[in-house]
Amino acid sequence: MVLPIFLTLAAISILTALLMVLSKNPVHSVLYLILTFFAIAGQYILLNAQFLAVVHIIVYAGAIMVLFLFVLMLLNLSKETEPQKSAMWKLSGGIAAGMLLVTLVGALRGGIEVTIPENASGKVGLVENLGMVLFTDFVVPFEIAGILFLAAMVGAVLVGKRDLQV
Amino acid sequence: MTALLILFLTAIAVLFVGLKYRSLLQPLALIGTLLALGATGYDLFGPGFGWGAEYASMFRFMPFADAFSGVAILATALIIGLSGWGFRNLNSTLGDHYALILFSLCGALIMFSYTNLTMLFLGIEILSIPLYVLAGSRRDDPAGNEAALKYFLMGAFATGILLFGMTLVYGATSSFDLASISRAIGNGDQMPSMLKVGILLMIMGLSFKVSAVPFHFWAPDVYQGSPNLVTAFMATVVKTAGFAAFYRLFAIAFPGAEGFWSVPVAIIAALTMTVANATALFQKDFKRMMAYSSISHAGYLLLAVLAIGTEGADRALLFYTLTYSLATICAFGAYIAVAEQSGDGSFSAFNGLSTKQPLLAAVLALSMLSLAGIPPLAGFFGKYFLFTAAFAKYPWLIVLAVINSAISIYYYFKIIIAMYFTRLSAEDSAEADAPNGIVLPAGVRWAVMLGLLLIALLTLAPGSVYGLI
Amino acid sequence: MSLIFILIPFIASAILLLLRPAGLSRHLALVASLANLVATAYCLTCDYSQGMNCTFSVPWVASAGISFSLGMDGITLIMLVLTNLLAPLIVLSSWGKAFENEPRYYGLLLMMLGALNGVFLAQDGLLFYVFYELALIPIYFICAIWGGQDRIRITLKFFIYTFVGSLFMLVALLWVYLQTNVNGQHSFAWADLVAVPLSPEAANWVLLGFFLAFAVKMPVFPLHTWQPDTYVTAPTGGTMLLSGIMLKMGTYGVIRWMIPLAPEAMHTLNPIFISLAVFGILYASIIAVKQSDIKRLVAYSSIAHVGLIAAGILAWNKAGVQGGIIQMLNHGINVVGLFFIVDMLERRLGTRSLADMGGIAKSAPKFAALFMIIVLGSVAVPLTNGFPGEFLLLNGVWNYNFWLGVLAGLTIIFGAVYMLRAYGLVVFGEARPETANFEDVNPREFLVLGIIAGLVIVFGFFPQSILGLTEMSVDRILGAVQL
Amino acid sequence: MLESIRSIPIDYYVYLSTVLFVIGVFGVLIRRNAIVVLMCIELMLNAVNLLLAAFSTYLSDAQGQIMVFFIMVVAAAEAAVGLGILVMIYRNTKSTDISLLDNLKN
Amino acid sequence: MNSLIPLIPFLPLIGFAINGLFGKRLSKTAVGVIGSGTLLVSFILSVMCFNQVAATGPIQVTLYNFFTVGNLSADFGFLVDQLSVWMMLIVTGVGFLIHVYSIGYMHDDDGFWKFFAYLNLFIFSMLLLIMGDNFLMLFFGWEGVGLCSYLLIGFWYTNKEYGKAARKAFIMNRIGDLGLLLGMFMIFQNFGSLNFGEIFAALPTVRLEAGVVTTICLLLFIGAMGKSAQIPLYTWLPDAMAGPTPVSALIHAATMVTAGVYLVARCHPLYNLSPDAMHFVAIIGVVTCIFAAIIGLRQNDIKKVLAYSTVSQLGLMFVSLGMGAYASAMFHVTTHAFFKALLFLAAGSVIHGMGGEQDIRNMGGLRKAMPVTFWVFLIGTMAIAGFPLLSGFFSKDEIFAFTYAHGGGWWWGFAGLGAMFTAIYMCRLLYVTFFGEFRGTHEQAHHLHESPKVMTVPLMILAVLSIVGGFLNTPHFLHLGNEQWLAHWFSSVIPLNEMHLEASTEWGLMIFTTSLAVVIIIVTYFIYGKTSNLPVADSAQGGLTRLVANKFYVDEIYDFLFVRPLEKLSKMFHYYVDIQAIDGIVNGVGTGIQQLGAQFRKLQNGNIEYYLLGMVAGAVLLMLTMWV
Repeated sequence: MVLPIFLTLAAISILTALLMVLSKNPVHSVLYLILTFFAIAGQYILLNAQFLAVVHIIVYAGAIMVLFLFVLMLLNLSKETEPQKSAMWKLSGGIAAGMLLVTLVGALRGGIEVTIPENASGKVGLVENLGMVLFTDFVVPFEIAGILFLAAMVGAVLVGKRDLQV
Repeated sequence: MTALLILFLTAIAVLFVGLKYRSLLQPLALIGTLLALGATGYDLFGPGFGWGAEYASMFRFMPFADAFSGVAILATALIIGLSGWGFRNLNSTLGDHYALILFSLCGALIMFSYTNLTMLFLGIEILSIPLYVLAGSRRDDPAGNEAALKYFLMGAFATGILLFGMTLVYGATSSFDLASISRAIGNGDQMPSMLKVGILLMIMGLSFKVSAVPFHFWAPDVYQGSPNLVTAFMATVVKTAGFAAFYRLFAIAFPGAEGFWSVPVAIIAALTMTVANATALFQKDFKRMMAYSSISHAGYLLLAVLAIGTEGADRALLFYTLTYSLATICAFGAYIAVAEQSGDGSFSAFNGLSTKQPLLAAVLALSMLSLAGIPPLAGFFGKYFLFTAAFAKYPWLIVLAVINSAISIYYYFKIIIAMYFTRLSAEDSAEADAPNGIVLPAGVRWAVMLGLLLIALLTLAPGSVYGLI
Repeated sequence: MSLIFILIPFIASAILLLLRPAGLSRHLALVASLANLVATAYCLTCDYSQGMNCTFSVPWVASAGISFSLGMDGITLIMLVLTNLLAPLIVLSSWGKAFENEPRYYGLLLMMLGALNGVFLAQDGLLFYVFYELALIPIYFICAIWGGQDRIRITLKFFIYTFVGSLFMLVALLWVYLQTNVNGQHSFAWADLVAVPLSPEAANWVLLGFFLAFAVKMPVFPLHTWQPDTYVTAPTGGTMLLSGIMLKMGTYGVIRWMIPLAPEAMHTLNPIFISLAVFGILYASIIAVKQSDIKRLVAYSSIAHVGLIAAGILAWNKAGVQGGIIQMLNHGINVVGLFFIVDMLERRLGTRSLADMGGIAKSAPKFAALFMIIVLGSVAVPLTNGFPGEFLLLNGVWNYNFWLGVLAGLTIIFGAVYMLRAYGLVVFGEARPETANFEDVNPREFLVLGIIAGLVIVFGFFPQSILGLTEMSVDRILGAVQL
Repeated sequence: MLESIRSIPIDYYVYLSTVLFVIGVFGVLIRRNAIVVLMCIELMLNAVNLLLAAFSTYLSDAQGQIMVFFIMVVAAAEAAVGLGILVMIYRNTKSTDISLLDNLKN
Repeated sequence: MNSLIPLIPFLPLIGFAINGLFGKRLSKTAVGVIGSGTLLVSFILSVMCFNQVAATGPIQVTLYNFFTVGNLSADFGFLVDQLSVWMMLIVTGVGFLIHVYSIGYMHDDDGFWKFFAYLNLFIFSMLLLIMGDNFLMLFFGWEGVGLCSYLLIGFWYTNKEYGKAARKAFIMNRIGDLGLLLGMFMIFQNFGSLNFGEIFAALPTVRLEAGVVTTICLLLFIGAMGKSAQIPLYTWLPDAMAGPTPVSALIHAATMVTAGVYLVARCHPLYNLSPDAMHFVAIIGVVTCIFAAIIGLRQNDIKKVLAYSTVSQLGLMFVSLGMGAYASAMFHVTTHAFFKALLFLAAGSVIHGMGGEQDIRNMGGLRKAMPVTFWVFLIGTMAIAGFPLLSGFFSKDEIFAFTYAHGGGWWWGFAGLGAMFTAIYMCRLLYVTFFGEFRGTHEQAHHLHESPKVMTVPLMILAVLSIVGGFLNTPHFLHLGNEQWLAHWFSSVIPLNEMHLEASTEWGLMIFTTSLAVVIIIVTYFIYGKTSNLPVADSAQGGLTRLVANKFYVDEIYDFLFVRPLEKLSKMFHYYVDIQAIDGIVNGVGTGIQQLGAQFRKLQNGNIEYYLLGMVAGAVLLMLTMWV
């Protein structure tokens, strides 16, 4: 029962990802990517990580991709202005990526071992559980992430705002 | 941890003060870094604050992290010292600059102290994101824009690779905690290939941060395009943080897998030294040359990673990063003073500097000699300690490193040749005597003098730092 | 006591470089170098029969087993005599020249002096290496700032060439160092390094590493090509330092470090080394035969002479080593004299080409006579200082191998061929318009050349005064390191 | 529940993530529009996230999912800064074509 | 007495120092007096030594230890025994006469003081050579005389050819010196000492490998070949005539060139152990003797003839040594010193009178203008030609007798052939120079004069010595009352060599050689003295004559075989090996690295796409290490 769902979602995600990469119009790319994200969210649900799925949709599809789209619109980029690489270049990119895939898969093949603990529970992905972990052991990174955000904010402002002195 | 807090608070304070009192910014930032330096020193040499040394499996400020924090904070302090001159044209964004530098330094401190891959990841990002911005902080400068974009795109790409590696390691070892990973790996005789791929991908990701070949492409362009002081920061603090993190990861988490990862790391080290030194021979632009120099030093520094398990490898790394940072900052200090006054960033800007501005020339010359590793300067001891540490394991690599450091003389000496041996034409000499010749700004003078003093100290008593950890 | 030899020059050098007292620089340099000479004279009275004397040792990098450790025995003493005797002469020889930035010149010269003293005094492997390299920096600056045509390229080549060579030494030194174990720690102390038993293969590499470093410095064929160019382009003071003292760092290093550290490999590699040295003698001599540039000629002659020193020392018997030591001193004296003469010629005639000289004997008889004495010393005519060393060296090589001895012996023929040719072309013949008014030596030059000529004769008559000083030390080192 | 999830071999997730990751790499290599390149990088990060979530579930370990959150945080921050840089560049060059920016070179 | 012995060599050294340092400021008389006076004192001291040695035997004086390296030790010490004291007498005695002569001969020369300084230095070196009690001291002198020879040949330094000749002399000597040096090493290796006394004392007890003694002897003999101008190292001596004539007399006739003979005589205990080596010595000697004499037949330079004559006579001495007749060789050294010095000085007188002219074709009939010179030259010629009862007659005859006794008829014949040629060219020289008509320029004729007293008196003394010198060592069978005096004098150093010849044989040999000499003297007079049968001009020579006149082109052959290849090699090493090959490799390495850098540099083309591609490619390559 699970496997067909997984496979379907996998197929969708791969297909949309490819379309995202290959589509000539950047706006289409954004939309395809959002589709991919949804497929991935589906996978999260399949993995019993509902909270993650929700956050994923909100952050990625909702925030980040909208930001992308917004910038695309702002800059008025479209298929016509989209720069294209030569076929030769695409071929070499394809070969490089293909070789990376081959080596990665080749290296991983037969060597994927996950130690499944005895007292495993399927509840790790639930909010309660995650919250416990996040605010005990991971409270430091959680706080530290604040620095990151602050830095990113200041940075975005620095590059974004108009220079006053000139 | 105290130092980290001080730095973070200083950064916040700078942000607010920057809105109004710009003249206070440099002193404030300087005081903050010096306080942080003092706190680190107190932890390292004194009884310590007794708190915040470690938390859960997230970070641990034990001698290693404290010592490296000291190096990074000291480097930052010197750069802030230079900034009075280097940032003199900034107005409204001055506070942002200081804050971003301090944020970035916070990231570096996290990278020195992490004991969990999550913290490593966050540290790297906190270090990098402000730098992406700082590289392009001169918004109207095409070179800065280009540098920022290149740095950002490739940095983000490398982050992806690093994360993929982390994930695979996590999958194979069930933990992000370095000690647990190490336990899971054991003595490394039964490593699933997933773990191996994970380690390899992490090597690639970190290689990018330390600009090792073949993940070094960003470095020359970004170094050249960025504002001078930012470049100095990248070349010193970022490099130090990258290597401390690299070392920490492999020393704590992966020592058991050494048989596996030492081969690719050795290959990367060999490639890095050779490619960087050979390419640097052709550079005419000082900053670009320094970029290749920094890449080549990354090659040498990888020897410390390879030497993990050998007595003194961490000390060698510490000593090397310190001497390298000091020399680099001194060099940049001199460069900033010269290049920004002559408007020329190529070697010819230094022609006849020894007569125009002997002190600056001497500082730059000694920095170059130290970077080249010419005895008895501190840089030599750095190389020496590194080579000694790695010698037993990788004699062939040491020979290669030695040959490379000989090649490096060729380009380091170009500066010295320009300053000391290039006889000025009559026209140039007249210009040298003219009132608009090169002046030495006070901040630059003190910063480089202090740097030089420290180099001299390390030359005379290398044991003072080498014996620290 | 030992520290004085390093401190005086370095302090004086620092004063010159930092304070730049324009008018006083050469006086200060002379005083400092004479002070060292006095210290050397004092050290002549010490007793070296019990091994190292005048030792000084403080830990440098304690955690890495590096110490700042100095000491001297007879061999060191002779090297100090060489260095500190020639230094005032070199200062004096530059005395009359107008230099751009004079304090810097003398400051670098003194820095070089301190480093050279350090090389000879060092009892710690790393300290030796550090001084060995440190000596390179001032000489590089001297040559590149005040040098002649094409100086930048040539001096950089010189620097990198010798630097690469000594890096191999560093690697070899490290290898031995990592085998030491003194109370669980590595050590760079001479005695500890020497005590390390090396496997045959390792010993081969170590010996090769050291040989590369020293062979470049000396230089030994085929690692010599930097040398003629550098000598020619360097200012005379630099050439004197290079040829008179600096290359002795290599020969000294062979005695003190190379062979004691890896004697195990000498059986395998030494035949090659000695053969190279001996071939180098002939090779350089033959090239010198047709040189038209007198400075280059002296440079090649230096290769030949030092080749003989190297061959004698490598033979590692008493005659060879003793001969090597005495010849280091005497070659230093002679070659400094020769380069001073070359400098006088160049300054007065504006050329170094032998074809443009001749007939100087008539206008400058004193010059001709002093030149002759130094040439004789260089050709190793008996009762000049060159002879005892050459005799002992040839005997040493001959003891090692009959035919190598014969080949090396050809040097006494070739040496006469090229030196006398040069002398003849410079001094004999009809005077040309340019040389007819050749100004004879002035009092300062007479002082320098007179001292050198005097030393040529005094050491020629009384070589035992030098050999006696080193006898015990050489016995000691030969006894400790048997092949 | 867990059993049904685990009926899918973990290998599948690994391979799926790898494929998605490589597609992201492929996109980075062949696209010239900086924004699209950035999106491809986001895709790479999502591939990582997916794998982390899978590992987390299979290992019954929350750390993996926590890590996903942090990655999202970083991705957001990067996107903000990156887009800021892009806008800044666009203002100067009127283009987001990465191959036009090649003035810094040897 | 012993304390005075060091004065013998050091007095001339002091003379050298005074003249060398202050000579320029001293008057010529003072220079001459110092130069000759020190020598005179040395001569007197030598005579005293002679008496002392005669009375008490050899004297050994050690000044100080020259060096000690392990057991290789050498003293600065003197050994005055019968052999060395005899040489000291010759050197100081003849040397003194030549010094005095030089006062006149060099009077007008600018370098007068220098000349005397050099001469004194030479005497010092020569005395070290013969007085040294070990091989090292001998070597000091050995090289020292070579040096002085160099200085004096090149005395007139403005002439480049003279400078070349001087260099040639020094270098050829050095070739020999190398042999001597190696011989010394070998001696030390086998005997553990360089001291003559110790070596010869150890000789019976030391076990030597076969061939070692021969090798030692041959190496030492190479030294002798260089110094004594034997084939193949003889060519420097004729060229050495470039020096002032007193130099030729002192160094290149009377003293220095006989050092080789002295060396072999000194080392005779070694040679006695090696018949092969002695054989070799004899062969070299006889070949040189004949070869040089043949060349002498066709030389027209007055000094060159005498030079070849010297080479030839030295060859004869080596024949004697090779036959084991060491005392006879020393006897001939003595008489040769007298008459050859006389001949050279007389030639010098001629040159002096002729204003520097040396070609005998431009002389003739000088006997009227220069009677004293003529007479002494005549005496010298007769002495060398073997005219009965003159010194050369006795010394040569003794050698012939020994040669006949030890070597046999063939050896005797060859040696005699050399002697015959000697008589021929010497007579030719005499007649062409002093008989017939004057053929010089008008100016020369006007200038022609007899030399001053300061020159002629030494000539006359030497002439007397040339006449009576032979009576030092008359053969037994003549019963002149002084039989073998010199040989007996040497006998404690050089054992008397018994000659087993019938008195009648000796008589026969003597009569034969004597009559041959007399016949030659007469016949050549008719060829060269009576008729003006002059040597033809150089260009008119043909065939064999030309070959001989050009000295068999030996110089040219050497030039072709050694000098020019060496020079070519020098250039080749410099340009092709040093600059092109070795430095080319060195620079090539540098260029190679730069080329590598140039390739790497292209990777950094500024385009981010390439960078990304490069990173991915690097990642792929690194992934491959999974399979390593």
